[in-house]
Amino acid sequence: MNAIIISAVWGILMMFSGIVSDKGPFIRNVAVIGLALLLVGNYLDLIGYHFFAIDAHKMLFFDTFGLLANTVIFGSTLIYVLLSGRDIEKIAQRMPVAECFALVFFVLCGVSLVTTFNTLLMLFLGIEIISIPLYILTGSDKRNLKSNEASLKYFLMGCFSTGVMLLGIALLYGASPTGSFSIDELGIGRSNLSALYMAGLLLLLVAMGFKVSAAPFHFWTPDVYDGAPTVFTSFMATIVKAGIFIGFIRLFDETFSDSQTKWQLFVAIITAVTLFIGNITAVFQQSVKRMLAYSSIAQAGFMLLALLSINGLAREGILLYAAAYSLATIGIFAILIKMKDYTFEGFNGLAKHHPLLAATCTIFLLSLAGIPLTAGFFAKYYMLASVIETGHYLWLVIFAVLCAAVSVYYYFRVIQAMYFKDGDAQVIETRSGFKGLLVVVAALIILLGVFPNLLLDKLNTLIYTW
Amino acid sequence: MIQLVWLVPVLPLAGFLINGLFRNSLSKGMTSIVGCGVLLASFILSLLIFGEVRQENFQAVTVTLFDFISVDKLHIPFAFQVDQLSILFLLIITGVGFLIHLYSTAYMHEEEAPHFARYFAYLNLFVFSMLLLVLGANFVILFIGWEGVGLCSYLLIGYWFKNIDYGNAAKKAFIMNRIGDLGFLIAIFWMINQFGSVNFSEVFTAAPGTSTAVLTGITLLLFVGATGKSAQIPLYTWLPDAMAGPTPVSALIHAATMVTAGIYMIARSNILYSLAPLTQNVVAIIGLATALLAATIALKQNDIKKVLAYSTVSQLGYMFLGLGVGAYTGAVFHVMTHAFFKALLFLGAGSVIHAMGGEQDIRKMGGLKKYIRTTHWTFLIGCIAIAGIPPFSGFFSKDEILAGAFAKSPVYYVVGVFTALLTAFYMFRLYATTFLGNFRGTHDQEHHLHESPSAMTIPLIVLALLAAVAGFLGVPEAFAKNSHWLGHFLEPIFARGAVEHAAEGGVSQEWMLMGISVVVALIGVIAAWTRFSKKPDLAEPSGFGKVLANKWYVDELYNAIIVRPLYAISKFLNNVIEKWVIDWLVNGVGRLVQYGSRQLRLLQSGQVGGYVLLMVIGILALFLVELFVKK
Amino acid sequence: MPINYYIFLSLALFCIGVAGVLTRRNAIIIFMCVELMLNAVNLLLVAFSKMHLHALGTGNPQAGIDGQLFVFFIMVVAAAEVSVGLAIIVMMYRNTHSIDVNFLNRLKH
Amino acid sequence: MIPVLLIAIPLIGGLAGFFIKNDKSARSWSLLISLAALVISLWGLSVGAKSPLLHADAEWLPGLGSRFTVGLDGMGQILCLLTAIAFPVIFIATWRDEYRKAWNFYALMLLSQAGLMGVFLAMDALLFYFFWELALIPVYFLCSQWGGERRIQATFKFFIYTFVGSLLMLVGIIWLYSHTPDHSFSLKSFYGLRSIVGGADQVWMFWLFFIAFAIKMPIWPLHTWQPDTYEQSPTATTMVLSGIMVKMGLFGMIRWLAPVLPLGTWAWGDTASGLCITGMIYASLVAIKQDDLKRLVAYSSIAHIGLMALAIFATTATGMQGVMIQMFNHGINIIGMWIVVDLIERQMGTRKISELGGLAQKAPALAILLVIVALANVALPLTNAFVGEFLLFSGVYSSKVTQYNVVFTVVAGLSIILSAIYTLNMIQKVFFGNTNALTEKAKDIKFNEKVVLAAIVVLIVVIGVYPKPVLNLTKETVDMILTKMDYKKI
Amino acid sequence: MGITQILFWVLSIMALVSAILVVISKNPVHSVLWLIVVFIAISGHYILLNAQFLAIVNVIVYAGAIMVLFLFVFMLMNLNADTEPQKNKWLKIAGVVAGGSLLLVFVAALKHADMKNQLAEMNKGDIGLIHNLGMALFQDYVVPFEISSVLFLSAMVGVVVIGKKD
Repeated sequence: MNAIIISAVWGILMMFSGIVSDKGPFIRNVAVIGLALLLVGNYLDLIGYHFFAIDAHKMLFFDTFGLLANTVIFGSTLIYVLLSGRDIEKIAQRMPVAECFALVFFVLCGVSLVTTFNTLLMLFLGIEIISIPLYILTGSDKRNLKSNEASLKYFLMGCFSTGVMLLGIALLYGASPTGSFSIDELGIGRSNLSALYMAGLLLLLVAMGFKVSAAPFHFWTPDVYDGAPTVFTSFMATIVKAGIFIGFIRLFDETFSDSQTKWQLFVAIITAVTLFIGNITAVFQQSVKRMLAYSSIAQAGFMLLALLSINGLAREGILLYAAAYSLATIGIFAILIKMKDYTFEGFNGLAKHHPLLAATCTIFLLSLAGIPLTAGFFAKYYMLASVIETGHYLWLVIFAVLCAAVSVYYYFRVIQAMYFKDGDAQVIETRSGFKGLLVVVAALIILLGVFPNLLLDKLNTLIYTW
Repeated sequence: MIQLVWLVPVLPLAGFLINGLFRNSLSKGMTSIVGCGVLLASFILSLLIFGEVRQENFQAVTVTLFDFISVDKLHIPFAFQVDQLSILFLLIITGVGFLIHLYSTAYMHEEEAPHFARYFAYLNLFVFSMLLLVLGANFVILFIGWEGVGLCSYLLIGYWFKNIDYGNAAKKAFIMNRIGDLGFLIAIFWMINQFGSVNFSEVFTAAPGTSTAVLTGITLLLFVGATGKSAQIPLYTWLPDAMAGPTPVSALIHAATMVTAGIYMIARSNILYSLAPLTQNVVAIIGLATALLAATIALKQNDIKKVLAYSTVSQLGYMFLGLGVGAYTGAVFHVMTHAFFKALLFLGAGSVIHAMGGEQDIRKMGGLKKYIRTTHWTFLIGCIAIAGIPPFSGFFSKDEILAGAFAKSPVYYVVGVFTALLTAFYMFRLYATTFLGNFRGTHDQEHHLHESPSAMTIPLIVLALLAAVAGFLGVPEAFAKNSHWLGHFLEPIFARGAVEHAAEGGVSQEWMLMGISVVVALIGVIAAWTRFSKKPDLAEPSGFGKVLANKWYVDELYNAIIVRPLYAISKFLNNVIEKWVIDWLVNGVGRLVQYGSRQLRLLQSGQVGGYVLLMVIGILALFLVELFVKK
Repeated sequence: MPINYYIFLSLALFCIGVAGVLTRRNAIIIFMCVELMLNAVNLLLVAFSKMHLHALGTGNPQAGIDGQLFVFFIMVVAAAEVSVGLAIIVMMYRNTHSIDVNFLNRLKH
Repeated sequence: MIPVLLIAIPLIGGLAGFFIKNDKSARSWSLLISLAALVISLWGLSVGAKSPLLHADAEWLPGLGSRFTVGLDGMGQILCLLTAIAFPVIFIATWRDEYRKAWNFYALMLLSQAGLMGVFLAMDALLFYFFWELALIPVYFLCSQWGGERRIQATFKFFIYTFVGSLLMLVGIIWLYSHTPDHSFSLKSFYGLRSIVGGADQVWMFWLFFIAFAIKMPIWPLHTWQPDTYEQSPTATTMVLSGIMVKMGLFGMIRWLAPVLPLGTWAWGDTASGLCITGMIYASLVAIKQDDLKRLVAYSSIAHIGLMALAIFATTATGMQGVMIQMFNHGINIIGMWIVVDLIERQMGTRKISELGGLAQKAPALAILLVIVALANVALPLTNAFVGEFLLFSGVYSSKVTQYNVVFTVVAGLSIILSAIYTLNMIQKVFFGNTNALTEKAKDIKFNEKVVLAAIVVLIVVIGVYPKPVLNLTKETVDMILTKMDYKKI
Repeated sequence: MGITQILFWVLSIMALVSAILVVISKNPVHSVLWLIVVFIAISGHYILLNAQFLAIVNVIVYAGAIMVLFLFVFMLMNLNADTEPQKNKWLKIAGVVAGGSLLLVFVAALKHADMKNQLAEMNKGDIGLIHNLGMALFQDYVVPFEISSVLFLSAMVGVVVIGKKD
């Protein structure tokens, strides 16, 4: 509860901070404080100390899984703001920075709803609270046609998926024996499903799949990520996606786990398609930004493996994955924003002029590719392990690793450009603080890559008690 | 004393190391002293050991140095075996070896010091390996020496490495030997699999208990090895080319010692062979065929060394015939005598070439006997010996083999005798064309003609003596009881294996055989003498002669059916399979991904309508799966 | 009234909405079709809520109320979406004097 | 204790190396580090097989059932020794090679050494996989940073190729792990699986692992990355690749495949052997036609590796011992070959056999040393390779698990002849004959190179004459592996 | 067949027909008007189902506010039939087919729904009354209610950010 309320309140605060002063640094600091507060509040929640005694009538359920997810998400948001916060001003002149931050906080509010919802209503509200600000942020570069286009596309398709989702919810409601939206009541004793229930389930799968950009519902992703201001692309691709994924897992874990065998096949299909399309299409991209958009699809495919096999490993894994993926992607985008030219050629010879940027970027890419010694490896490891644990779908696992091998192709294209190709990569000014932070993030990734248990031991203890 | 036998090979090794490592600092004098000294030392050592071995009821001694390979059940000690057979070869190798080293000091004198040293280093290394070969107490050590000598012959044939042809000859020698060695190796593996050991003692004791089929297989494979090393059909073609090396090398390696390794190996494992009659026949036939083939070729060769080379092949054929018919003593006897007279002949040839300033074509010689007397006389003795005219050594040994052959089957005998005829003929053709008649060389060659220095002539003389008298070591029983000293000496080796046919047919028959062979030899000699002493055939050979001159076109045949196809295949694999099949497939996967990427991204049409449509289709698909597939 | 009627009615409306989204190019019309879809869902929800009432009403007079409340929230969200959506469309119209979604093809592949 | 040092010294040394921004001192530093590693591994040899110093075990990922377990058994000893010897040798031999930003080069080299050591020491599957990749990454950077003009594509192909393999292996590892009763990655529990995992599954798993190892070795037809990579990489890296890295595949098969999945290994042994043999003959034949020294050596290496792999499937003590010793020998010999190639290339500026000739006149010492190394390459007696190949062949011949053992031996035996052909061709074309314009100005080798090559030659001969110590070293491992591989005892 | 049934059928047909007209009518303004008709028909259904509150809200919010907003925008851009862009006929067909088959599939999936003989309570049961809804809304549903305020806030802010002149 702390997180939801603080984020909402701080969102409003941010709105007014714009009135107090429109100096970028000031606003940023307010935001940073807010995020720090969020982290603290969420942590207090985690250790069972709640600021507000509000009876949510079982519409929200604050379990460790959700709260840990929050921690990961807020943490990466904090890093995100520190790394790329000041680039928000640069999107356009007279950019309403304060409002943007406000929207970011509202999104966080939505995310923390999605991670702890207990009825479909809350899920719905959460998703909407996430989506609506995102439509805006995508279009925040008003004079830029690409930005507009992205925003409108995102909006139209988002609404459509909302419609699909609602239909699903409605059907589930109809199927629910007690006439309630609460996921614990929906779940009970669903070994064999009524047609209504199954239909609702599938529609929900589709709608959520759309939000996490799972193929074939991913088509908005490349365009939107490409069109949106890079700062917000980074935000969407990492924090939001991770948050919604947590919700996705939570939904299927809580509601449909009894009938897992019935829907596993569908998830498997979607996963396979997602992995395939995401990885293959990324290969041919010429712009790193767009490549990252596709890679985010590919990564989503990997996360879907956790959905396929909902078990202890999957729960741990998805959190680790969220953390690893968010950190790495935020880092890369932070560097990408600094680049003058977003194409692969734009990275040529970066290592010569900015060795540090190149080195950190390499580590992020390696992590995304899932090379050992980086967090990305264990993230992928958990996904694979969780599926193998189920004992079925070995073909999917092998397919997944082959796709991972393909992914190496396009990630390493960047590395090649930076190290082995000659050229003068143009970079706009970078402060030492920025670089320092990059190094910290990289170190964090390596650390998680060698000792993932720093994050996971907690989960082991907590999740299995949950 | 016998325990010191390891010194015999180690000394030449030391010589090799000294000459090899300090080749740049040593003077020629020093080099020759080291080179010859070690040989002399080990020769003396061998003599001392021989003194112990020749005592009555001497039992074979095995000297184990260390454990070479020992893996679970398989134990291969690095051990030497001293017995009558090995000591005999020891003497031949070190003795003849020493003489040839001595000879070389003069013959190679034009070389600059480093190369001179390199030469002697190789030579010493060769002797080392050869000694290893004959001393080894098991097949693996034997094999080590076996390949060692192969290497040395490779190095020495290619000694003048600037000349590509010599290099090719060396390569040919090595590779053909390799082919044989493969057979040898497989035989060894088979033995390991069969007897669990490669030690002579254990293998031979276990042999009688094993099935003939297995033994036949093993012995045949061993024989494949022998054909490679001892230049028998089909692997003989390398030996004539090997004449590219310096003449003393030809004398030592390609006449006296190395090429007899095959005979040694088979004689050594005579027990196995006696148990595999099929193999014996194969050996005999191959040997006979080789003897005949080589002899015919030798008829039409004009390169003095080539003639000797083919005669060597032919003589080796004789030895295999002997082995095949079970006349092991005869074979070994012939090895010894052959070592003497063939070394003699080669060195003589060397001396001739030396005198002629490098000229090797006998058509450009003639009438040399008045210029180089010593060489001439010694060479003549050699010819007589090889022609098999009593009482020179060749007669006794060859006769013993022929006797054995006759006992086995008259056919063998007839062919053998015919070959003897040819041998006598071409040897004296050579002699006559070279030494008789009048000089056909250029003018300055005639001026240049001179007798070789004593360092060369002394070995000639010594060898000539040996070639003349060595035969008396094995006087047939027909003359006097127990006159066959060698036979008695080698009895412990061959007692169980060999069957001495000589005595069987009765004395009279043996006299007759001898008579025949002598007559035949004389016919050949006289025919050649009369024909070539006055007017040697300088005409280009024609008709059948051409075929012989071109060695039955065997080399061309091999080229056509083995070498060229091999290169063709390798070219095909390299240019086609590798590039256009395997690698193409590998890269094809990459290209496929690229292509797929290019096509898939067209889905991303940029049209919202299209996207929604695809989404709807996706939903439809899921429901259809739900409706139909899952049922 | 058998619930099936309502189900099929609202499904029909929903699919008409979908068809509209697929067939039109005018951003606003597309958006309107989406609204149509939402309303179809609303109708379905209300119908279900009454169904639940009919099924469980004896035990619990409040049964099925959640459905109607959900509809209420859907309307709320719809309203919000409309405001944002129209804002975006207008912005779009400002830059390119068109609301034809087919012109949204700078971003592709 | 010792294993940890073996990994830690190059690792730390390497990381430190990145910050020595000076070519010369970086070079000396790396040499120093590698020598230190050598000392440690010698110490490891000296302490005796039972010593507790040879094992180390620490908590790593309790949640995953993976521990940081490293240990030196016979096989580990021999391969670590090889690694430890190889690196100083490489550093000295390439002392005169110039690299841009050399400190990065040397640092990466040391990192790859750390990875290799780890691979040979790891007693925990996950750890093994970790080091497996850790060894790969630096090599990737080395090759594509300092390699030839086609380096980027070549090394990238190599990287993806091996990466695919190792990912498949990862799947296999996880699958096996999920079947261990105690959910642990430890070697012990994996060895326990042989009786737990059924035949059908073992077959699947076998291929997952085998492909990974086969790519690394490489075994025909998965070899095409190798010649390109060897050709394009800087020679120092090529030495690491061919001298040590290819052993990772063999090592993996011996430690992680054959004993863990004996049924699978047995079921597909003949097929795999067939591949190995095809590879041997194929590679030997292709080698005959190579004009580039590096490619020639690459193909010959494929042939030799094929033989070793073949012997593994033969499942005999002799064969296995042969593999053990031959892994070491092959490492030494091929590094020797590369050194010569490097010398020639640095002097002549070309590797084309057709452009060379008559070097023996100009560089006799080089010629002699090369001839010896080359002869070792064709397994002439009294060189180390003879011992190895003798054992390998006799192992294959006396194999009890296949009825084709004789065929295998004979066909594989042909490669002996072929190897003689291409090796002698090379020697003759490069060193014999007359000098040409290019080779006229050739000079003989310098002191350091002489020292290194001499050292290698000494190793070659010593092991060739007295291989006993090496054989004894690996005896226990071999017996252990063979008992585990005995599929009848399940 | 009682009055309820008749009304049901009338309203249903009205809704469907006008929905189709929304989709097919060339002039956007007409579409808006037809959409309003659809909403009214749906509100009628609500009343049949005795959900007065929703019916009212539906008329006020949707048919009233939202549709007016739409109309307003249309006027602002003065769009009419001849400026209306048309998809090419194949895409239209594809769209119709897709929508139709979607309906088909849904029906196929749901026609065997196990509760197909369940009844929806008509014109009785008072859960739809403002009083009850209000109670529920401000007791059980207070949290989502507050949350939705956040939603509105963000929407507001968004609109401001987007719409603000710069």
